[in-house]
Amino acid sequence: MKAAVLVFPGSNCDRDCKVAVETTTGAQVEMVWHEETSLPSNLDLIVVPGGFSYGDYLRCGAMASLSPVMAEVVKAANAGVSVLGICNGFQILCESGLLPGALLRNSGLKYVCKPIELTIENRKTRFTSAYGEQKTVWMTQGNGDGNFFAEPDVLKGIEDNGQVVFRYVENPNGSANNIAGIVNSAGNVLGMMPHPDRAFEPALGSADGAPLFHSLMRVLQAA
Amino acid sequence: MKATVHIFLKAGVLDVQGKAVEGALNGLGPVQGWGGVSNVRVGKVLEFDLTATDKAAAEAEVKAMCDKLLANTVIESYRIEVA
Amino acid sequence: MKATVHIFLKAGVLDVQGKAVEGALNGLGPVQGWGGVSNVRVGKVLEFDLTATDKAAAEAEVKAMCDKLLANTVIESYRIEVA
Amino acid sequence: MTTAQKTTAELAAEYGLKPDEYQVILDRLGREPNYVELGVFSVMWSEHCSYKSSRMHLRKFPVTGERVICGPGENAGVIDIGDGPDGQKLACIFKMESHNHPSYIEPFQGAATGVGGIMRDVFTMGARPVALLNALRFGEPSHPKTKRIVEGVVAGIGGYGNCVGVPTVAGETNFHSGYNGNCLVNAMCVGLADADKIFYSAAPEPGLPVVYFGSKTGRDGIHGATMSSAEFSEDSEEKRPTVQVGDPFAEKLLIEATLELMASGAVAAIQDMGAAGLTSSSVEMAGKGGLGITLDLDKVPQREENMSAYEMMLSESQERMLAILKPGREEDGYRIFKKWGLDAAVIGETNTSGHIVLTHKGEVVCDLPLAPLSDDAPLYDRPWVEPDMEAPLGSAPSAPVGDALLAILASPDMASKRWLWEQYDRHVMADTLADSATGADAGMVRVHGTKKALAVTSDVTPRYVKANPYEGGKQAVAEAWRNLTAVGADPIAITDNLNFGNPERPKIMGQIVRAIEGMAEACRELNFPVVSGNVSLYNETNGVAIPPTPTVGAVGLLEDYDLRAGFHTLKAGHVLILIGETVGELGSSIYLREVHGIEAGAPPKVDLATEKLNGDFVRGLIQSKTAKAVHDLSDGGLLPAAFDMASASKVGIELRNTTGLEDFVFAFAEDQARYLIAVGEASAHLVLAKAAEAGVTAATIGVAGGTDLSLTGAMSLSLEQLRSANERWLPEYMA
Ligand SMILES: Nc1ncnc2c1ncn2[C@@H]1O[C@H](COP(=O)(O)OP(=O)(O)O)[C@@H](O)[C@H]1O
Ligand SMILES: [Mg+2]
Repeated sequence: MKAAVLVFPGSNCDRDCKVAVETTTGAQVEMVWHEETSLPSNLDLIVVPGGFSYGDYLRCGAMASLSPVMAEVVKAANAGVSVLGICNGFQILCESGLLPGALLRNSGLKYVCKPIELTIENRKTRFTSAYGEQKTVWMTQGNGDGNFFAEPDVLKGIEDNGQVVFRYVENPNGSANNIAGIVNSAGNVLGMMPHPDRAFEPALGSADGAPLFHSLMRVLQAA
Repeated sequence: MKATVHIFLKAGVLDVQGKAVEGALNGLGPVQGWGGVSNVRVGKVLEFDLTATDKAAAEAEVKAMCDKLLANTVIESYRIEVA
Repeated sequence: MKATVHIFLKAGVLDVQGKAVEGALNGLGPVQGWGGVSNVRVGKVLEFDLTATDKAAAEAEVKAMCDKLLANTVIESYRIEVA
Repeated sequence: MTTAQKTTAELAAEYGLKPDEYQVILDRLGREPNYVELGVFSVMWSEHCSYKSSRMHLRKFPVTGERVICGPGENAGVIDIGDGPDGQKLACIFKMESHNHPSYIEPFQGAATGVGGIMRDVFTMGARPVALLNALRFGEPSHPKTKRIVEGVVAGIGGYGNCVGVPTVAGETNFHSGYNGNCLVNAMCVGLADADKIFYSAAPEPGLPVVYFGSKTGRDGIHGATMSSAEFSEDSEEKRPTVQVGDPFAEKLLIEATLELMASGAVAAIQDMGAAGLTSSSVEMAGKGGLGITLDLDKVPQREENMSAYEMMLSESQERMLAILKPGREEDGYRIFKKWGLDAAVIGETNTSGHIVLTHKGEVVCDLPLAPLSDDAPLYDRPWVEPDMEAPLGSAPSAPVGDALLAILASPDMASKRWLWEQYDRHVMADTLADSATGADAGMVRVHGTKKALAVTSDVTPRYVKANPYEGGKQAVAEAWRNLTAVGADPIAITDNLNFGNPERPKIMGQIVRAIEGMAEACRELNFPVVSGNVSLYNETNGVAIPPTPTVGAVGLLEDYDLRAGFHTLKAGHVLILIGETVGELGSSIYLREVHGIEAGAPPKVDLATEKLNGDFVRGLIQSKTAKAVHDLSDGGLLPAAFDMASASKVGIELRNTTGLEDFVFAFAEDQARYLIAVGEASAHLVLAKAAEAGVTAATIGVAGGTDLSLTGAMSLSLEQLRSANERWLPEYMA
């Protein structure tokens, strides 16, 4: 598998994502600077990492979504490349229009960092096929703006199309329909607030993030 | 020219900050001696200077800035003043 | 009555958001076709309804709210409009 | 020199210089300093920069050891932690610093900039910050200011650390009326570096470019005391506030740029601009190098218009660095600063003059010999007397054990701090093995890419230090050592943050002297050197000083993190063994204060030989995987510790009083050098036998199982009820 992790000014989970992908899949991961106007060739996976791109100033993910590299990510996503946005990455994907909806301030108005239980709502996606029969997973979460919002008709569309991939067992932030992660309608772009990149081996308290990366490998091996 | 942009959450989006401020103001009211408040909305305001010198052109520029960056029209609406 | 409160950082206090937004707008300018901006300041705006019916009383109330809760007067200043 | 304004002793006094201090300046210069020069002297000779009241006592600390690469004197302490994955030598760099006063004035920004400042001390030496801690002391909960300060400080710490992307893994939080007028915010940062690539501040040679990079300079923090709360007025004659505002995004860029610049090989010396900004950084770099320096202030990146030389030199704008580059390496610098979007400029040069010369708008505005700034810095042997101390406690009043436990667990100091640490990102960097949520006595992060881990903790028990500064000083160090031991780490070194009242009062000075002596003794006996630290004095309001609070921040090392311990790993059937002797110390205890409202009695004695013996024994049990769960006994004694273990492990504990002491004494005594450990049923006998052999006091006192915490014959309560008492207080208070 060939993967890239984007680096924006203020990204702070870029290395975490690289290590997580490399540890779980053995893939080679390239770091791609936000000013790049092209992506490495033949990528199988693009990870948009968490952190505070541009300090989260103005609106989380807004400035990063306008960077040169994101124009390339949009093209790659439209061409079917897998794109995974975690936390700030999810916010960036929404801001760039690759995913519907937006992430609002947490309903408690505070940053919340805690381990969180998720149900896997759609185990047929290319990001979840390796979860087998596992019903719920644990990952940690840390954000101030993880409260997913979409207009009622958009939300209905997401639900009806099976685009909800992860749901919170206990809603930590007011997210609509307890949504923790969604895919686009084509199924190749996943955005999620919890961090699989902080839950990929037992020493970190949970290895439940690892099957997410294994799933992507599986898709490739099948192809 | 000088631009002022007001950005608020759209009507259908719950303004949690506004609700919290409303709760706090009403909670303090009896102690501090002010009356009740309602419909609190919290938004952002940006002020900046533009190089554009023509009002219509400036407005068009600021509108583009809002659509592109300053506001997220999925959740926010904005109001522009140029002077 | 209706109150509008604008809250900005005082002059001289570093406006980190303003700095970042200015950088982003100017960076995008050549691509998006807008001119340069400067002196970007990002503030908060609150709007709410008051039960007070007298303008002077309302202003006094809102001022108290600002001093007590809405603004951090160590670093922020505010402007009130009541109508 | 034309920089007009003449200075006088009166003006000097306004800037905090005593008449005799001003006289030294006149004698050394042979003339009156100008306004800018006086500013330079006043900050360099401030308590904060010169440690004039504490320096001669700080010398009592042991500062060397086999693992110490660099002790106090640089930006942070450096210790050797062995080899890395590629054979390189690894170093851990750490320090603690206070931001007490700014946090009281503006809690959010004060705390945020405290976190930013301590990180800069660490990465300026070449380390990537990998963990943050914070030790917080607030006024009593009922004080009208407390809640707002808690809210702001916690949001500020989280807001800064989370954004930069360094996990906040541990800390401590106390509430006491003694802090009503002076909260304490002590922040600690721990970083990792290559031991062969440590960067220092001394300028190595003349003729090198001096580069400023980071954020622009504004008027922040100049004369921090004169802050206004003037309201908005249309005529913009508002009084300029001087609060420093933190920009964590800029800090993140600064870290990346600094580390990249260092890796490029361009850096000859480097220093962050902390307190006293450009003044202390330039004076220290040139002074330590025995050189001279010229700065052209017109080149300094400025955020505001018409800044004077004085303002630029005294500004405490955040997120700025000063580096001396190797010859001809300016281009490397500019490339890197541009990449990270930072302002930068060559603002000066090193030379052999032995002077600091500043020019502004074509004029020399300051020309001072560097030597007197450091050599003649005031050093005071302030008069001191034995501080007030508590007499030994007679007999303690009793109370029903269950009620007392509920009251203790729900008390502000003992209540869960979840509300607070859930606002901190504790997992970024994906190397956190233990954090505030874990159920372990210290935070723990992996040394990236290795099996090693660093354990970190911050400790002091102010009520003990107040009751007996010497014993309390010892106890602070011993508790930190114990907390590291309890997670299986080898305790290596400490940093400290000495928070006290006005040192010009002999009793306060006595607290400082005695606490330092106690700490120093513990450090010597436990082979636990002090490698960095910070002193914060004058923490008092209306003549009322804070309780003496010498915070200890400590670092330990695990060679193999698979051999770590916590107290969340208890399982039904485990046997509980109490290590250490319980004689029933209740002086200045949590029990007395929270149950009976009594703050009195000598604090528990700390026997350092026993600490070492018991701790080494427990660490051995962890390393041999015999101990399945470990918790040290501290605030509140045995029963609260047992609650922590049961609650974190979600299994009950049944204890019995094996001593002749009354149940409430057994339950809540705060005797030192004790641990509660859990072992498999089969190994319990062996552990007791080994303990006897080693001369360690040990007794089987219970077993794990069920869903209650009980002390046979004295109390039995469900974990559920206890947990809710423990979790409820802080969120309800903050609501
Ligand atoms: N200000 C804080 N920041 C981060 N963690 C904190 C803070 N205050 C308390 N904690 C965490 O809460 C837990 C309990 O704290 P404390 O009772 O002081 O521990 P101990 O007595 O074992 O040293 C610890 O994990 C500690 O790190
Ligand atoms: Mg402890």
